[in-house]
Amino acid sequence: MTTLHVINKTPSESSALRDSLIAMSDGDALLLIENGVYATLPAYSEHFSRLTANVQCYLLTDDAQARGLNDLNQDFCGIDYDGFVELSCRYSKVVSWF
Amino acid sequence: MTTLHVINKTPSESSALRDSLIAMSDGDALLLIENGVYATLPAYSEHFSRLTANVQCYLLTDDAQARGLNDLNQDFCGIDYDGFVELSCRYSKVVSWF
Amino acid sequence: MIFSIVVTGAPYSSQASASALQFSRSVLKLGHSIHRVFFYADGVHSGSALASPPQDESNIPAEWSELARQHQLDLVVCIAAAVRRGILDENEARRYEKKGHNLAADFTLSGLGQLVEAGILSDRVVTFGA
Amino acid sequence: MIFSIVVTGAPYSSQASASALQFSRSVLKLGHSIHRVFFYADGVHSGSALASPPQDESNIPAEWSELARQHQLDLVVCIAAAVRRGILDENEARRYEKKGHNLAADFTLSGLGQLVEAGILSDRVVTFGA
Amino acid sequence: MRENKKSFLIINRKAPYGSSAARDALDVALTFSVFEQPLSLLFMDDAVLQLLPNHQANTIGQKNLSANLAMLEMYDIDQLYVCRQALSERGIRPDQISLNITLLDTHAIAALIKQQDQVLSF
Amino acid sequence: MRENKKSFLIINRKAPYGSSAARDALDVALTFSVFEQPLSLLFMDDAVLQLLPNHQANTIGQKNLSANLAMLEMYDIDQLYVCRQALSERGIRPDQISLNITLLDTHAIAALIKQQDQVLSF
Repeated sequence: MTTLHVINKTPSESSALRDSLIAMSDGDALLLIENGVYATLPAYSEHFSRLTANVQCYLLTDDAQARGLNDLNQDFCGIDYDGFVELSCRYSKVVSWF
Repeated sequence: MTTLHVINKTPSESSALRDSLIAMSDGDALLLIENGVYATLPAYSEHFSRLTANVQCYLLTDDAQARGLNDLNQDFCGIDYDGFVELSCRYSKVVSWF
Repeated sequence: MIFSIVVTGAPYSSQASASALQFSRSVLKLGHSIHRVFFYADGVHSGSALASPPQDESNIPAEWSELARQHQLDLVVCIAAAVRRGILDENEARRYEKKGHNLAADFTLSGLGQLVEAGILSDRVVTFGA
Repeated sequence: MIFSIVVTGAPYSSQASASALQFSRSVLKLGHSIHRVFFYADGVHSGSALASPPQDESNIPAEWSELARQHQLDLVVCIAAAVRRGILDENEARRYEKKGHNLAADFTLSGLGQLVEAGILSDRVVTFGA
Repeated sequence: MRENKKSFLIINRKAPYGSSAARDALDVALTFSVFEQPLSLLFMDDAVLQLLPNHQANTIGQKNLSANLAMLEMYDIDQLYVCRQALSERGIRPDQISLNITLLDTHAIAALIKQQDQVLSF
Repeated sequence: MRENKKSFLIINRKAPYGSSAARDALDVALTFSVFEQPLSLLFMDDAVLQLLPNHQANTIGQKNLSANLAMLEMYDIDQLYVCRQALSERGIRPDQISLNITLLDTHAIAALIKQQDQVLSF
């Protein structure tokens, strides 16, 4: 069964991102929300180097825009809350990391 | 002026310890309280390797005992709340990291 | 699909409750249903009737109440987490001999069984944590 | 020496308020004085009159009240942080047209100026954060 | 509700006492036993610190978490998984843990999560 | 209270919006101006993320922090220090920051803290 992993903390304020990457399987997806969107800063790209091409990466644009992250990282697909809900349906479950 | 640095988070739940070590001067002291006492586990000793002998390291024994940390790390001097107050007086100010 | 939502962060202190509210609106807009919203840990403050944010800021407890009325949502606040944090309904105020109560309209105090049951009966459980 | 204490974590959610209470007791026992205890951010929940923890757990708001009465402590809850989080005294309840109020006895709502003034007039300010 | 049997996993990631997360997670786990649902617990990151023995939480006015952890077995919640990397990063030896646990490396953690119907995080 | 002049430092360490810490710290800073006390602000760790331009916090139902940050200058709070390491770890260039800031390396941060009478942390 596939999983949508939702991360809402920066790499500095919690080990949520690190732990989620340990827990990811091929075919899963990763969604950054709230302070989690800061992980799309290019300086943090090494965190995602372990991920295979079979893990899709998303970020919530509402949270990115709120924080002035307008030059979106090309490795992440921006979605809105409707997209968040659609992803929650497409994957068999949602796991939150905070 | 000297500073008592008080840290109440584990190395994993916050960058409080790391940031406090950046901010420390010779003659300062460091006190671990609440979840901060877990940093006395020997596995975390490398965090303190930068510290000079001129920085005294303390831990609050109430919090260590609560968490089953009875084999106290010899690099840390155990104190109770009265000792915490005395340290707060001895150093010119207290800076909390959380 | 049937969703349940779990909120464990307090409004104004964390973004969890505001995010959960936005997510819930989208769930309903897209034609899915919400079996229950369960407020746990600091999330219980989402059910405070006394929260009084400045007028130019969103009133998150009031927005939950409004969404609940529009869509007959079941907003359950964990009773054990709530009473220790000072969120009481009329019954609990009586039990603990307190003069007032502050659980907002459209919220109910109940036990953790409501969270487990929501997990069993929902296709998706989405947690907004602090 | 003159101390002031700052608490920014909520009881039961973080250890901040409980630690601050223990520290304050030692300050007073050792013959120092406490100019003020200032509750900010989630620390404002320390002043909830409705907090009803189980009988075998400590009632942190009640312990603050008791310590305040014994030592004439000035327990100040930040008014802006409090009202948005649903901690109101009688005045604020009237201002926001709320039916109840829940600020515990021996606590006062006031502004951030009380924190700055405490910093100026105290020899030591010790923050217990969440 | 027998037709609704689902596999549940509770992920624990926080140290005890400093926040309410550890106790909140255990309270949920104990509630599950009433519903007779398949339940596993996973201890990752700082949550492995919950498993250290000899807590004396009365020194800080709290109740021992160990008592609640010991209740898991009584309630037949025996699928207890522990992240091996989290233990070793903190220098905790498996023989210091009195509960009957299964150590998992990172690949096994991903596999455990993959096979669950629902996951709750704390 | 002129005889009571003390130097104060507010240490900011948290990202904006996800928690109230950034706003709480700024509200305290603006309050200081009324008391005419010497005040410095230090941005470390995730707090440097507060300094990115073009916030649109209305998308998440909050008020822009940038407006409050801009008020610091109006209130003559001009001792704004930023941890150089925190910026570079996040790939933020100093020229992206519109406020008039002073970059500090780690030794200078220790020296700044050393010279303060009181420090408040957020």
